[in-house]
Amino acid sequence: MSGGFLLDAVEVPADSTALPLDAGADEALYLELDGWEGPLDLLLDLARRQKVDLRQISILDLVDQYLGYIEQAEALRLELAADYLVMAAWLAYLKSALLLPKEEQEDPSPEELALRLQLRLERLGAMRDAAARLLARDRMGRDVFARGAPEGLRVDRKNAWRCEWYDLVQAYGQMKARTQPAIHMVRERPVMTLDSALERVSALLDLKLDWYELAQFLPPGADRRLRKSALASSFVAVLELARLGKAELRQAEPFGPLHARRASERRAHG
Amino acid sequence: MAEDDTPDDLVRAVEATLFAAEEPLSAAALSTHLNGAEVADALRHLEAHYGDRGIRLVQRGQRWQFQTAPDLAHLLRREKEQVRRLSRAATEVLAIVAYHEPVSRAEIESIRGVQTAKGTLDVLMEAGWVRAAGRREVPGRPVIYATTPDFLTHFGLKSRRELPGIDELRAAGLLDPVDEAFDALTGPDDGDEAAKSADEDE
Amino acid sequence: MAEDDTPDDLVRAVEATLFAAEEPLSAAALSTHLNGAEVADALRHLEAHYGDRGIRLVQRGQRWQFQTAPDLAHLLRREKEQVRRLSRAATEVLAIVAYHEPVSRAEIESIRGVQTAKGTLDVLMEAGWVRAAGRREVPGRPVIYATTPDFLTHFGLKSRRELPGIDELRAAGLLDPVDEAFDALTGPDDGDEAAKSADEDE
Repeated sequence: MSGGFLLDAVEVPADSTALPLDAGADEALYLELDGWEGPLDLLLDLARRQKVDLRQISILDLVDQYLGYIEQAEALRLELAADYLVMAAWLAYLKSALLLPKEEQEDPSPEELALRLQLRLERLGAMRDAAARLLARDRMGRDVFARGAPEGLRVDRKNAWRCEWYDLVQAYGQMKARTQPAIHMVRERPVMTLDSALERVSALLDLKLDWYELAQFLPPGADRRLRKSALASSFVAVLELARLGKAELRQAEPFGPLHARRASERRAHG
Repeated sequence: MAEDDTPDDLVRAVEATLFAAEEPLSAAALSTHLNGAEVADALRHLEAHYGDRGIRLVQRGQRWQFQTAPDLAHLLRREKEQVRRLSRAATEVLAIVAYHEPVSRAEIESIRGVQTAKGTLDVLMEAGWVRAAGRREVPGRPVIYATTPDFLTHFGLKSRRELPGIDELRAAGLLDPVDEAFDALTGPDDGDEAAKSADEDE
Repeated sequence: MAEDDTPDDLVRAVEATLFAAEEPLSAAALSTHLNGAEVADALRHLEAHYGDRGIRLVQRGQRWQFQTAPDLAHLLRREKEQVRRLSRAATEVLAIVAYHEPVSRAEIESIRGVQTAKGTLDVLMEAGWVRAAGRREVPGRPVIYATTPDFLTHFGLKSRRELPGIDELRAAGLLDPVDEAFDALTGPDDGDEAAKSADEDE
């Protein structure tokens, strides 16, 4: 509600065309103070009284009418919103510019400004007419009516559940397996114990005083799994024999072949 | 009916008034609304006109109203079927009910090792595969659940004995009565009896 | 039309569905409701059948609905005055949105020459006639507004093209911004600037 006239005391006529601009001294001055939505609205109203076709209006006359209107309001000590006064000042400037000789005009020219004002008024006028025509249409609930008590449409969603017997049985088995107490059993497999490896390695080392590669301690013809176990046990066995001073170990490089031989009596006692 | 092509003003007025009315109107009320016009002929005319259409003009008691034709009522309350796969949890619960019925919810939870959301059993009952089958006569009288004939139909089974794999599962010891928690809940004797009675039910 | 006497099943179904619906229905929604039936012919058939009756079948936007014939307004209005009164500001803003959509608040204000109170747009949005329709991709990214299908329904418009006088307004350039109209009027011989900006437009 910006830009309205802020007055309650003045009578408001039902019809805005009752506004007399050239009111005589004893004629009542009616101002439709709440009716306008800003200075452009007031200008449009004034222009409409001048001519129906906004392209034909006289801007100079319009300026005079607006300024006259503002003067009257001021004479009545009506409090005018600032934008009405700003518009009045601008229109006063426009009027003086329009009356000046052409060569003294500034840029943009007053004709240009006047044309722009007229275009704005035309556009606002067009929308005002459009709004009126829109409201005059057959409106739902005023001129035409929808059905008073429609039954309404409803779509009930119903689930058709699916499950296969395999899913059912599998779910049951897996669930049972999940909740069954767990018992872990280690499968039996061929191993060479540390004791038997110690025995075996010692016996071999005692045969001759020579370097043996670790692989030579493994039982010939053993299957892969037994060889693994025998390798691990034999390795621990040679380490144990070395710790006891009964064997010597040698390895040329990291990860190279590991060799062992019986410790000589001399070195063993030395 | 050639007269239908151009309904007269009164017929049109009655038609529109009944259409827009929020409740059925008696002939007298209609007449009052239409400035005392005689509406009986118009009502008969409209009743005939709408006789074989998707809309009917019907008289209920002394009052008239439009409604959709009865044979089209199914259009107003349509059911839309939505195929949905049973969730894993629901499948497990269904399996437990099928293998162990009748079972209480506590027993189901004890077998699954997790709490059973109430919604899971609801889904199975909505699917029509599980039903409440009375109460177990133990403290608290819990509701017990069993499968339905629809369950057998859906899985193509003549009886629960045909449940594929049940013998294998039993042989594998997967159906042995449960753990200490279950025994503690129902008492060792009850547990045995329940298992026994479940067997006898078949 | 003799064919009217015995409407076929699809026509009856469309008739009943639209009659029972609480909201206008698009042809697509109707078709979905009727298991994918092709409803365009049935709609045209019904539109013609109800052309001169007390009830009309009308298209508003993309949606169809039954409503009373406008010439019977005087019979129905007395009990059912339920249309909210719009302030002049709201009416103008509504017209500007309808004729210029999509339009930003700044553009509305530039046409009206005054600031638009926030409440004015709110009233129109609350009435369901105007909605926010995204943002304009210019600095500040202002929200832009457009009308809704309910706007068309309320004012009895098949589409925005039926807005009163919109063709004339467009032809007269009255829906173009002042700057554009100014350039169009003054043309290239109005000095360098106009010529330049005309070039830039191309």
